[in-house]
Amino acid sequence: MKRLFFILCAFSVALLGFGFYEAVFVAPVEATMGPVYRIFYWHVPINISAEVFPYVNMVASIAFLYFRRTRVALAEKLDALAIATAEVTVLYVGLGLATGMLWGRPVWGIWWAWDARLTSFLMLFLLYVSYLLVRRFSAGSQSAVVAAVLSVFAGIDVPIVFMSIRWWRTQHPAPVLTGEGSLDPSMWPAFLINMAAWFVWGVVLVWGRYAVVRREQVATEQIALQALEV
Amino acid sequence: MIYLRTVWLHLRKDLRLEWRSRDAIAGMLFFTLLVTVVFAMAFDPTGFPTLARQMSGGLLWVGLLFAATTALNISWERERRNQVLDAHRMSASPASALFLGKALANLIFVSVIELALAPVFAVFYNLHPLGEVRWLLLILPLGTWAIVVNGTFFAALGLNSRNRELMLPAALFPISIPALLGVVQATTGVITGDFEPQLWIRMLLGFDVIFTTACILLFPTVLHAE
Amino acid sequence: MIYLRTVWLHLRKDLRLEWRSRDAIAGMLFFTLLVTVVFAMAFDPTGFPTLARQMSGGLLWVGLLFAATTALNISWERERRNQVLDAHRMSASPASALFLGKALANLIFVSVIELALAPVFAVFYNLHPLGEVRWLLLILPLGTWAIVVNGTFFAALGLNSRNRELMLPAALFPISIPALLGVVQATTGVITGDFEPQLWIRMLLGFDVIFTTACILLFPTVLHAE
Amino acid sequence: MHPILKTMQTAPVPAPAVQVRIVSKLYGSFAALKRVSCTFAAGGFHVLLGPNGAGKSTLLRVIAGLITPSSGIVHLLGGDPLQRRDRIAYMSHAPMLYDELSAMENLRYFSRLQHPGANCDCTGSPEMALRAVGLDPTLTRPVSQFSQGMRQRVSMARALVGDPELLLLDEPFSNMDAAGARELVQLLLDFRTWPLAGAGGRTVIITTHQYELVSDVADSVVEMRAGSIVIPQAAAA
Amino acid sequence: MHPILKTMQTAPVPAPAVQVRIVSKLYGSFAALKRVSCTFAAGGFHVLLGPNGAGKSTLLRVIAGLITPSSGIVHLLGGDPLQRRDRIAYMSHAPMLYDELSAMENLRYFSRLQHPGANCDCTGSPEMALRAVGLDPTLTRPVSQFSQGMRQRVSMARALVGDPELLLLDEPFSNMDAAGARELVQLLLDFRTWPLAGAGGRTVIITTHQYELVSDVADSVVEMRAGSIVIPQAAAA
Ligand code: HEM
Ligand SMILES: Nc1ncnc2c1ncn2[C@@H]1O[C@H](COP(=O)(O)OP(=O)(O)OP(=O)(O)O)[C@@H](O)[C@H]1O
Ligand SMILES: Nc1ncnc2c1ncn2[C@@H]1O[C@H](COP(=O)(O)OP(=O)(O)OP(=O)(O)O)[C@@H](O)[C@H]1O
Ligand SMILES: [Mg+2]
Ligand SMILES: [Mg+2]
Repeated sequence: MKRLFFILCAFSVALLGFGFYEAVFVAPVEATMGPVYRIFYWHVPINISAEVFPYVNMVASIAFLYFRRTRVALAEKLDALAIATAEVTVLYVGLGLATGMLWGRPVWGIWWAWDARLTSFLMLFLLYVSYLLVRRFSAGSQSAVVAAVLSVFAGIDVPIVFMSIRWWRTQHPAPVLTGEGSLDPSMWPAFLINMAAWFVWGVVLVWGRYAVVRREQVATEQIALQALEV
Repeated sequence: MIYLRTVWLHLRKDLRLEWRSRDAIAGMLFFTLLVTVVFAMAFDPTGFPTLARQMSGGLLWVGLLFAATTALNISWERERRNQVLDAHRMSASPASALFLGKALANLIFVSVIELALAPVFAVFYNLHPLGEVRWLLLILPLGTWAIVVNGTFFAALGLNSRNRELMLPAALFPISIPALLGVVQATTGVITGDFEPQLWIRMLLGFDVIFTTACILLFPTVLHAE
Repeated sequence: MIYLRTVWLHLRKDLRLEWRSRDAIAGMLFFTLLVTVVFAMAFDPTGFPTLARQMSGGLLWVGLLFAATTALNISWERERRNQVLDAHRMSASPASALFLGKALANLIFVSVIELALAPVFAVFYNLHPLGEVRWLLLILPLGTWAIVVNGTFFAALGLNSRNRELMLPAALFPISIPALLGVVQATTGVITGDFEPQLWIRMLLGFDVIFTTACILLFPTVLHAE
Repeated sequence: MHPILKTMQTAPVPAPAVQVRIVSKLYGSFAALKRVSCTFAAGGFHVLLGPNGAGKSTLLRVIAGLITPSSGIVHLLGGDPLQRRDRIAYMSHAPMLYDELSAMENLRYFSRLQHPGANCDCTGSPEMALRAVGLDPTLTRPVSQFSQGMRQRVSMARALVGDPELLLLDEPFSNMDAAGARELVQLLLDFRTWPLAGAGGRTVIITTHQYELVSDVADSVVEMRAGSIVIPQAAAA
Repeated sequence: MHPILKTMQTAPVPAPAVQVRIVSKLYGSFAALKRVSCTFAAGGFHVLLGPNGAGKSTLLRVIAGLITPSSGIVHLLGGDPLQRRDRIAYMSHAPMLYDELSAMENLRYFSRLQHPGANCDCTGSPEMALRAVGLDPTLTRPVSQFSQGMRQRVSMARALVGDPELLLLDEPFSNMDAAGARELVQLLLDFRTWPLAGAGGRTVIITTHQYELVSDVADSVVEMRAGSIVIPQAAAA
């Protein structure tokens, strides 16, 4: 297991590097925006990944709520997975916001606009920050349950983020990956490599955090056993 | 039937408690009045009628959201004092009835505030809505319910946590943003007459249905989370 | 000297309590972020930059007022729980020291919020103040103190149920309005550059002095009012 | 099922009302309950003793289902505590009453809550419960204006009004006057013999620091110390 | 002043610590205290008895200056209760502690509050007070996580730490274990003999429903019923 983890880790770093090379040196310059557009190769992969991890989090949370009384050991693992995915979600959504703002400043002239896509995405960020806050605020064994409940609500936001550019006219560009007027074929390789790279890196992060959280849980149990012996 | 009777039991209790102390209503009234007047003075709406029209929807709902937050905290604080909440956790009647009763009570409180505020608002902002006013009869209750149902739920989430008062807005605001957006836009549509509010109303309706269901389903878990 | 030491004792206790309910800082920061977002959502400031400039003074202070209200409620609720207030009423040290300590603690909390809020506010509202920004260094503390000193006092009025009628909006409302108006106008003056804020600052200063004195003199009466 | 087994089950030997099996409760690294096992027979009057901080309240709350134990199982009236909510009542240190309502209003609310389906003719019972604990049902003062002992009596009435099969009382006499406490012990003894639909009979578990009040009437005594049960000594559990 | 009068005042005849003169307290039309008159001698251990709702807590709060009587006068240590705040301490049903602070932090705060001018070397006494009531001063848990009885002990320590001349205790033993209660009675007896700057000596007034705990040591007993004092019977006040 550990071996596999490090292999995957190395693989994702290599992919990230390769993706960087492809995006900066290989991919063609875009017609209207010039070189600034290259942020695209990070912005879109990061943001698509940022919409996947919340779902993992939500599924783990629902399963946790379901099993928490009947299968305690499994529930603990699910909870660890929920923590890991929530943290990675905050990281990815944060990066997505940052890349978006960095892109928006030269292209739109402002850092921020209150359109449906940006707002709903900011909401996703806030929801997961509040998820982490709630975990710290609430006491003891209850925090996991409360956070899991919150995660279900956060999950409802993800489809809104996804559909926002289809439902509303936004400042943010309309879909380019699907439908007509889509991406030039020469841009696909760089995009796909970056997509894979960022996704795998996210998986590695989740895995790593999961292992750490599990270790903490086991350590707490150990302390508990000692407390009972005294 | 029995379920409804239990809801009514909780609702009546909450109304009676509020009637005895009048905490929540007084606090809300104060706050919303303050917001209305401060904005009116800060910004001179009679001088700029178009701008006033554009922003008054937002003002109204942000004021109500804050006011509702206060009311929600008070309404759960009552259950916490003397640990009455333990009695509810021990009781055999369905937990969601407690939730519904409280949400309905809060709906009534916030509606009272709205009714009291509406004339003040119209006068201070010198408002003559240019759209179809009767849509407001749909928008106000739907928007209020959206705020209240989520608020009641998330205030309950924080019941056992350390800084409760902060947790309510921390969890509530991000979630209610779509509803808030919908209701503000719909209201603005009615007041300015620039666009039809139907789309937003439909969105609001969807939001209400989804979140009410989710809250009712999840409330027992929240209440019994140790 | 002894008086100051007592004030410091109370202040330190309040800070420690706040610190104990750990993560308070994180919670507050997040909370203010949310307030800003909710306001921005409701008004779309990037769409209407002039309007945004005109409104932002009011928005800022209403947001702070709301944050302060929450902080004040929390801070007195702590004294009420377990009837610690009785201990204060029994204690030999001057009652006004308790008041000052608490008001200072709240001043610190709200100031921390302001510092965190300022940059976020500027980005989200796309603000470039057109007036003399350095005036803000005077306006912010004066306005914050005005809100906090009155808020602490009036929140204390509501502590005993017997006095609650006094806390009704009718009483509290006219008192806080001038301060809020002054600070909103001064801030708007700085942001829009339309007029000089000095007049409003002088008014604010007068208000602060008068009300601080009045609150300190009257607080013992409030505390010992059965 | 084998017919002999069946006979044994239906025999009137009282099944235990509460079974606590190797229950532990940890707060951080502090163990409030350490592998506690005990059984309370149905129809009995059981007393839980122990010095301050021994874990009596914690055990009672675990039995009531208000605290989920860190490990171990509680069986209650032959099932899961969470499924038996309508048949148990719990009275804690805190009165669990709404300050602004009068005693009758509080009781009426809680009795309706416990029996949502009941018709209105059951509303006689809050009055009876109040009289039983020695209070005047016509008092319209809100309970926040009651004296400490009166509030505790109302709280006791709240526990009784649900007509429970299992009654968990956490220091019910702590603020009551001596005469009142004796009357209430008598009331609890009577309570156990009230008619009951199910078999087994009503069970009372109380914690108290005034053992002399209940020493004559207790069917069993459990003594705790630092999170463990010291009397009766565990055989080989 | 006439020299003879002066001699009489400085004579070691204990002046009364508390004098209550025809005090009534009305809540609306309900009289919680009805023309109560009584005197508590300085240096004594006085016990206030009576059934629930008799008005004991009300009387104690009137003496403490927390309730202004509707009519009548209270004299305390030879003056107005409001002027004597630094010399009296009161412990009520509620613990009067900050939930989030540990026991030591609570005590340190309240002792500083009571003696704002004192130097820092008095900080030894919170530890002593905690030890005296049988708690470990090194516990860092916030008091909200203490058991009911432990909280009551901290509350008692809070009352003692101000080094008061007059100690008013409202049912201090209600949630304490029997052994602890006996120890605390002993502590209170010792407390009365602590050295004191002023004359007269330290006075303790307590209410309790466990008379057997204090029957041997009480210097005087006052019994109340329905807002009036029934023992000792008023001569012709
Ligand atoms: C703070 C500002 C921004 C945020 C928060 C943001 C957020 C997002 C998100 C969440 C996606 C997810 C895509 C999906 O659901 O499939 C996305 C995609 C995309 N973004 Fe942005 N964005 C921002 C700024 C920009 C700017 C300035 C541009 C370019 C002018 C841009 C261009 C795109 C494009 C082309 C896509 C791919 C759309 C698709 O085909 O799905 N974004 N953005
Ligand atoms: N939430 C909590 N967090 C940490 N420790 C706790 C918590 N609740 C209780 N404890 C600890 O558990 C121990 C047992 O508490 P419990 O209330 O059960 O005692 P008890 O036997 O009821 O005492 P008492 O007679 O004083 O009421 C105490 O040491 C207490 O400090
Ligand atoms: N704020 C109030 N408003 C109205 N009535 C009150 C108020 N406070 C106390 N009372 C009433 O005064 C009477 C005496 O109350 P008090 O608390 O003094 O009794 P007590 O002797 O201490 O009783 P216990 O032994 O139960 O503590 C009670 O009948 C009570 O209901
Ligand atoms: Mg206990
Ligand atoms: Mg009393």
